[in-house]
Amino acid sequence: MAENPATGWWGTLRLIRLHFFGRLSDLATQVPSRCAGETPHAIRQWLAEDFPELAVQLNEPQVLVSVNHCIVDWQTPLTDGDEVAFLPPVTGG
Amino acid sequence: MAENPATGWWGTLRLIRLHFFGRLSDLATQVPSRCAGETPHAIRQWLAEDFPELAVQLNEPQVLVSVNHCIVDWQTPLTDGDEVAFLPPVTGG
Amino acid sequence: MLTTLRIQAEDFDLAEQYSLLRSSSPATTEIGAIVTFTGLVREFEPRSRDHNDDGGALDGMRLQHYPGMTEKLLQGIIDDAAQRWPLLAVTVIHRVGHLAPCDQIVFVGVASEHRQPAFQAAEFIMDYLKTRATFWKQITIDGQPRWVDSKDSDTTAARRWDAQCDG
Amino acid sequence: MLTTLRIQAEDFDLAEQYSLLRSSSPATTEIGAIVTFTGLVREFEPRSRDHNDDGGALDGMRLQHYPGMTEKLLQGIIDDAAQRWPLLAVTVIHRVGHLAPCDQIVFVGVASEHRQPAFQAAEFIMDYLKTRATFWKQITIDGQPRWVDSKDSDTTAARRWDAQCDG
Repeated sequence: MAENPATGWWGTLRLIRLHFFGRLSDLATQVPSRCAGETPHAIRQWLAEDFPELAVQLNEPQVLVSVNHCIVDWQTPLTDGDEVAFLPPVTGG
Repeated sequence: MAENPATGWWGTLRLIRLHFFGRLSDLATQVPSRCAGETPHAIRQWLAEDFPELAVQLNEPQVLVSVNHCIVDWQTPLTDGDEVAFLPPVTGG
Repeated sequence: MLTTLRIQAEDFDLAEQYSLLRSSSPATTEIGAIVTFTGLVREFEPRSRDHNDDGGALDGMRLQHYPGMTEKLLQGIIDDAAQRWPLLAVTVIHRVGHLAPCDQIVFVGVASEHRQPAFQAAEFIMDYLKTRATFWKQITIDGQPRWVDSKDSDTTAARRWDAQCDG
Repeated sequence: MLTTLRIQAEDFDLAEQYSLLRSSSPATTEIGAIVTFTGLVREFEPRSRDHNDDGGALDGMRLQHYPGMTEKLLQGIIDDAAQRWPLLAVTVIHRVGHLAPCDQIVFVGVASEHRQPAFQAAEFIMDYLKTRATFWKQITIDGQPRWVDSKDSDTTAARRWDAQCDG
């Protein structure tokens, strides 16, 4: 597994909590619940190294990303303590 | 009161049952429940002789007439035993 | 399709009607959506078009109908709805006689596989019931009874569905 | 406006919810219309887009959601509805966890003075709940769990309301 940037000594530490839902949750059982990353996009790229199957799903255009419960752009800058969730199309109701 | 054509000796006897609803029912309490008449229009004209206030209401364009529970034209020919009802705009629900 | 149609003086029980819709369709496990509409007597009625009163608090209401014709018209409305949408069960109950503020007047319940037919059929039935079914409301305000005027908005509501047919 | 919003594993009781809508609005005697929607688990699910199964009879279903975000999104949908229509009370209940065929999944109830706002707000809330609220269904057929695909028809349904804003 690639070194988790959250545990590295370099750069600013941005400890991000990760959540995966729907079909993504089945593919993300081995993903650490916290990591570092400058943007959701950077986290997705980091995940691709060790979880290629998950990364394919994360790259689907229908998958949205939220930060602290708000849907955001993949390039949104993250700050320490942010909660990032990867959301496949919802199917409730 | 004008002679009820249902009780006259002349012409074909067409004994028609009459019903009045909504605001018409308040104005028609003295109208006989049966009469004769060739069409709903003819009955309305006959009613005008003795019930002018009712006739004004019956001439309102929103008032519909039914024969045997079907909305019909005022010139529809009637036959013995028909049930004619005068229907102001409905207000149920 | 299970159809229940009742015109009655007695009140109705929503839970009982819902339970009937939910359980008595020939294909209960196909039901994915149940929409219910309940109409209630409001305490305040707007001013009448024809009278110079200011509206006011309702003492009560009397609902008159044309027995025989009303049932036929309501059945026709339900049949129309069933032609337009795939429905599994429909219930229509309309009360007649004397009603007080907050009383239930009318119930429409529709069960279908999906939500859109259920919503649309329930709204369609109410729109047509309001404009075509032979019921007349007489309200009493400050001891004065008067017949309720029909609403242009109801006629417009019913016409929406005609437009859909033409289109 | 009275708002009730619950995400829960337990079943809900329609009669209780109706009674709450009917009685607990600040202006109960103004309520003229109550619309309820109940979504139920159907026994048969259509074939998946991505899988080569034939669909089939459901063993059961599991509903996952995103705690915190779901409540926020549902509250936003209710607030949107209240901006668009004059509503007196709104209730939204969504179940999570394990469900069996015929179980109740979701309840939306709306009380208003008139029927059109009640119907439209209930349908609006369901359309947006289906396309925006963070719930995910996993169904099990013949012992095989699979995540349910989102429906294009739901996206189209939600877009109807966007179009109304533009117009």
